[in-house]
Amino acid sequence: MARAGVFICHCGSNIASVIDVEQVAKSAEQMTGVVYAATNKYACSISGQEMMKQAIIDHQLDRLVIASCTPRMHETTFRKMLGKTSVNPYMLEVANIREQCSWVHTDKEKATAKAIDLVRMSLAKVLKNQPLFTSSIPVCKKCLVIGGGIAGIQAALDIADGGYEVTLVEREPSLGGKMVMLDKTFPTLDCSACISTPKMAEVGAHPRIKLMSSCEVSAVSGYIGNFEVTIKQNPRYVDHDICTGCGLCEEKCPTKLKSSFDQGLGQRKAIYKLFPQAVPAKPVIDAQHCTKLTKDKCGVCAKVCPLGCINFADQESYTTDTFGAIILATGYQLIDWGSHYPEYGGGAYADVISGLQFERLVNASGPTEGKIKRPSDGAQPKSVAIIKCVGSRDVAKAHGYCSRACCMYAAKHAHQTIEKIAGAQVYIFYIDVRTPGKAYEEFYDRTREDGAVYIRGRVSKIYEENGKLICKGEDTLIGKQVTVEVDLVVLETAMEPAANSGQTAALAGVSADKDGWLTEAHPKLRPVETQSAGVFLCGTAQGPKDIPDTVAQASAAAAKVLGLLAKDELETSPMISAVDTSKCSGCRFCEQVCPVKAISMIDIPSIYNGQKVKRTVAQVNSGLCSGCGACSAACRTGCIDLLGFTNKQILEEVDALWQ
Amino acid sequence: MVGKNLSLLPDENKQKIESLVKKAGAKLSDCYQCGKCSAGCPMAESMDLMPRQVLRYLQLGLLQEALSSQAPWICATCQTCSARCPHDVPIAEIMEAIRRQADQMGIRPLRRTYLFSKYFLLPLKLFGRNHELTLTMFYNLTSGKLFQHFTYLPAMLKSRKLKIWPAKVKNRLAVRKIMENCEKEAQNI
Amino acid sequence: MKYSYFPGCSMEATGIEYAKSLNYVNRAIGLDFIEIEDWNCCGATAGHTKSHELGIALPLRNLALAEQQLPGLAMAVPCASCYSRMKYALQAAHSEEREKFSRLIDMPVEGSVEIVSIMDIYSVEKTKTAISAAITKRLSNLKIACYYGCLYSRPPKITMAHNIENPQNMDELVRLTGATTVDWAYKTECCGAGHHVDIPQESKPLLYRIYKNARANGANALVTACPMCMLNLDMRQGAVNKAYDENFDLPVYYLSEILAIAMGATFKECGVASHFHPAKKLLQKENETKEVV
Amino acid sequence: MAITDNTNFEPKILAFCCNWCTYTGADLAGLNRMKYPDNIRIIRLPCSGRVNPQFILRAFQKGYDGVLVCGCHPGDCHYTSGNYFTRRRFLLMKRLLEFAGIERERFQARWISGSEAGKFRDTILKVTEEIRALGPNHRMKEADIYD
Repeated sequence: MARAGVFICHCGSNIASVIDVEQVAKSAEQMTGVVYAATNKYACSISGQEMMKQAIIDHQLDRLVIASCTPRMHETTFRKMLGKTSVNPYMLEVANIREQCSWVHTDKEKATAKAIDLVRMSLAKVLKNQPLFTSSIPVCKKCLVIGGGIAGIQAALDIADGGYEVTLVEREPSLGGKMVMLDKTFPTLDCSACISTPKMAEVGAHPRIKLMSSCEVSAVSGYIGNFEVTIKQNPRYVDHDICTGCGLCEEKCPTKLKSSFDQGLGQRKAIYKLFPQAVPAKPVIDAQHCTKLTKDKCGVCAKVCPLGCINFADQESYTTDTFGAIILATGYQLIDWGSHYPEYGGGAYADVISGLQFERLVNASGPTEGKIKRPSDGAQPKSVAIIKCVGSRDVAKAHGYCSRACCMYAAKHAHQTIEKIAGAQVYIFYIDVRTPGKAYEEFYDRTREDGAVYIRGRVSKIYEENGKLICKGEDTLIGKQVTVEVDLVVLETAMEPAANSGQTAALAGVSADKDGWLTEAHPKLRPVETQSAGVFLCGTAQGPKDIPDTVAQASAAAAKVLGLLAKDELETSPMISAVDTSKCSGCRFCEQVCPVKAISMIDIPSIYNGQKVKRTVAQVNSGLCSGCGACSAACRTGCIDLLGFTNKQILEEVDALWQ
Repeated sequence: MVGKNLSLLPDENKQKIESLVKKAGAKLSDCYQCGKCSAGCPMAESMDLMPRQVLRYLQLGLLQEALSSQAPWICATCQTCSARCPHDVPIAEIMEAIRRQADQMGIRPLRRTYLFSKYFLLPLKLFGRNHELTLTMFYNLTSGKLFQHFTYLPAMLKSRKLKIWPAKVKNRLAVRKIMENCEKEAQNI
Repeated sequence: MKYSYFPGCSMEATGIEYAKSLNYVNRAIGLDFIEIEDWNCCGATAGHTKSHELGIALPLRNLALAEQQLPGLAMAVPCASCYSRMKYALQAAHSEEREKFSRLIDMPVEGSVEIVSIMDIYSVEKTKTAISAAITKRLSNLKIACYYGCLYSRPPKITMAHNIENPQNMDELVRLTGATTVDWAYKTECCGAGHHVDIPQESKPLLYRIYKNARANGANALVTACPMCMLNLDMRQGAVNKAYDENFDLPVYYLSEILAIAMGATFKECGVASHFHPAKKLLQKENETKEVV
Repeated sequence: MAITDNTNFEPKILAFCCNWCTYTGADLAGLNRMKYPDNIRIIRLPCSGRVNPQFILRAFQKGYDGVLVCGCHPGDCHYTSGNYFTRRRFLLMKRLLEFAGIERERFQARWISGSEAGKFRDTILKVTEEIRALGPNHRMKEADIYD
């Protein structure tokens, strides 16, 4: 037989002035299962707790109902108290007779009656409670950072500097991401490479950072504190353990290709470093274009390599490691505007280029050594049109969202053109100019002062006629069609999530929104956490943003990870789902509704008609389950239940009113 | 009061605009006035209002201004605006809806365009098919452009590009009936 | 191959060369166009300007007739305007408005007819091969700017066209004749259509810009597959030249004329003889030099 | 049929509230000393998605006159998607109950956030009045059926 104790808190006069607490205690005493009922001035106070502890001993109580303030206030306090007694901390229910009774009702009689009802309901529930036990999981003090752009670099450095091991996985052969491709950064115009390459070198040399370039994450299992991650090393065909990065192979390689780093405007070899300051500063072979690998001809690199690093038989390999936390910093890519905008020539005009191509053109270490030249004929453009929102704010053709950084870098491009080309005429077609950042509006002011002509209107069509690119627009401020004939057109194209970022995130149980940006746990209050405990995100993987915001978010994610790794163990809530495998039919419905992918299916041996068979049933990963109970409500056989809120407990609560 | 007082617009404006826009299958709030429609419009040079401005008047509730604009009548229904609009606003359909609404209310800001459309349907009603000579005759007579296209006449007649006698549909009554049915139906809505 | 055929009013009048040359090509490659009996005008722009109902009902009657007379055949529509109206009608027949329109035209209609343009028909792989086989002359001196106009492309929700800014199917057909096609920017820009009658001054710039871009990209002739575009581009070239003090010399051909000529048709057989802008000279040059076996 | 006077009838209403939004909103109503009728009894659940249709049926069977399901606003669910399931399940349940002759006012769903104390109070006021006007639930109350 259950031996429940009921305690009614006065909460000074907060409860007792409206509710006749003695009456409640008297009624409670009559209820089935109750062996002791009493009131208490302040149940949460030390003396209040001592009184309850003593009652547990005196009356051999095995469960408690405490009628007091909201359980959101002191349920934890009371559980802690029970931890020091013979009663299991989860053999407790709190009846909310303050916030939801004495504070909202004035009629004493009715409020007292309601308080009695609430106690009865809590009692009915507690009679069905089962002892539950928290467990703890050890935390592996290592973090995995996925993505080696400025976000990943910053996060990795912060965590490593904080004293923990970091593995940084980058798909490309070098760190750096997009930032290192840029020329100057707004609004201060400091050199992008000059401020990002030292950080890259720091990552490369950091004793606590393991850099894995040309690598991808291929599988993630486990949960917070203990993620098992499989990382695929794509073949480099160069043994980086031996290679000194002397560059002889690259020099002698006869195959010239368009450089992806230079956005197709410059050239590289089939064995190459992504760019001169690459980290690691060692080359890889482009397997798709190397003639040795495709046609078994050449092999010059292997002949000239003084250390014999070249290995044409290199294969992809897999390693598995354990991490306590994961940061997703998978970044962005630019929209393939040509396939979306045939009215802008669809990529057929060489001198209609993207903003990133312009960055390479204007970059001193770029293919033109910083001289702005037309890709078609190498001539210096005297007039340039800059078109914003190409692929952004365009629901019909591309993306509905604003890419956020373009207004500023469009102004920067205008400024750089005017600075580098004397007498250059620059037109900027815009819909709105958005400059919400420190010193941003001032930069826009300065660009207009420089002489850039801002035209408010989206360009309808770009075409070539007699060697000029013609942009047809409307100046919506005067309400007239306008046309500009220019030598170069720069399209400030939309950011979109990096290819496969959604798949990578899904491996870690993180979802993406309709545009593919990874979803944070709460847009305001948990901006770098995700629904998957222990998985964090930062940078443009989460949404379009500029460098300052990216770096700030990266450090924020690092701070969260440091907080997690500082713990030796994590306590897990026992109020999670449990499966009664004898009733489970393996319908997988629970698996589909689970928001944190905590449910998976396993085959268990079973006997059917005297035959040994295998049966598929659900199992719950206790490290992942967040205790929402969606599975339980969805379960057709009623075999999966939420501990602490079982069907039985709730039904008893429902029934209690009429007992 | 200076300028258009938007607070004092009659309520019926809003309802009329709503029904007009709904017929065109459009949502006015979709338009964020980027001007791409007007930028690519082949006829915009000749318009008193840019197509974008016509939409703006509707957004503000200034129905009369939109209805009395020549722009919808100058629109060639080439659909370039609708095809390139970043928010899928069917601008050409809105122009058409304005044209119909104005026509019903007897507002004809561009008489010649109205007449051409009107007399285009005349041979249709008579013969079930188009007949350029009938159309030209009526149009020239009413528009005051009596001798327009006269220079082309001899060559066209010779090469049989113009026919003196119209081609006729056998079941002309069916076509006429359709035209009458449609007129009734359009008025009912 | 058989198609039901909706010629449209122009084919008996201003587009007579189109009809002639189509006929020639179809005979040469064994295509059978069966005219829908007692078809009526689609109403063109004036129809849908009057009312949505009229704009759909007029073409829909023809759709219903085709379903009755020639079930199962796709409907060949050679005029861009008629093509557009038929597609609109077809869409209405597939919508919840079907019953209403069935009542308005007093005929049952299913919407079971596929609407195809001449370019669609000729681009069918088998037909294309037949065209190639029937071509006996190479028109390799022609540098053609293919002019598609508005209504084969737009609105894409109606036409279901994939490439509305820079379509290629007419270019591919023209290149079968050995002619080169130029990349140019005005393939689908509007010619002004009927506005050349009511507001001619306002419509001339449209033609001017088309000629200008075609010439700037090295074209020496235009090809179109729409009788309205043809009438404007051909008949009004002189007037545009006069208004702009220009000397555009861009003969305009129907797609079917170019194909017919390459198949050996005489000017009279295909209609090239009766163009407003002189169109024979350019072709004569070709014919003399480029016979192929 | 006689017109019954329900002015003295005090309905019993059961509300299932999610811990993160509506229960918090109800607590805030208390903190702000807002007043609402005492006809409501709240059962706290982690998420509105935890509400098993069986709970609702049982409540009507036991004689509650109305049942309210409350959760976070769509898109704000603490567990990302729980209230979307609630919404779908609610619509289905509502039709089933209407089919069984339960008036639509007796079974309602509301999205009330942790900061919407006023909305919580207003909801309780409105729902209580609506159900008071309907009178007691006889149709599904087992005690009445078996009498």
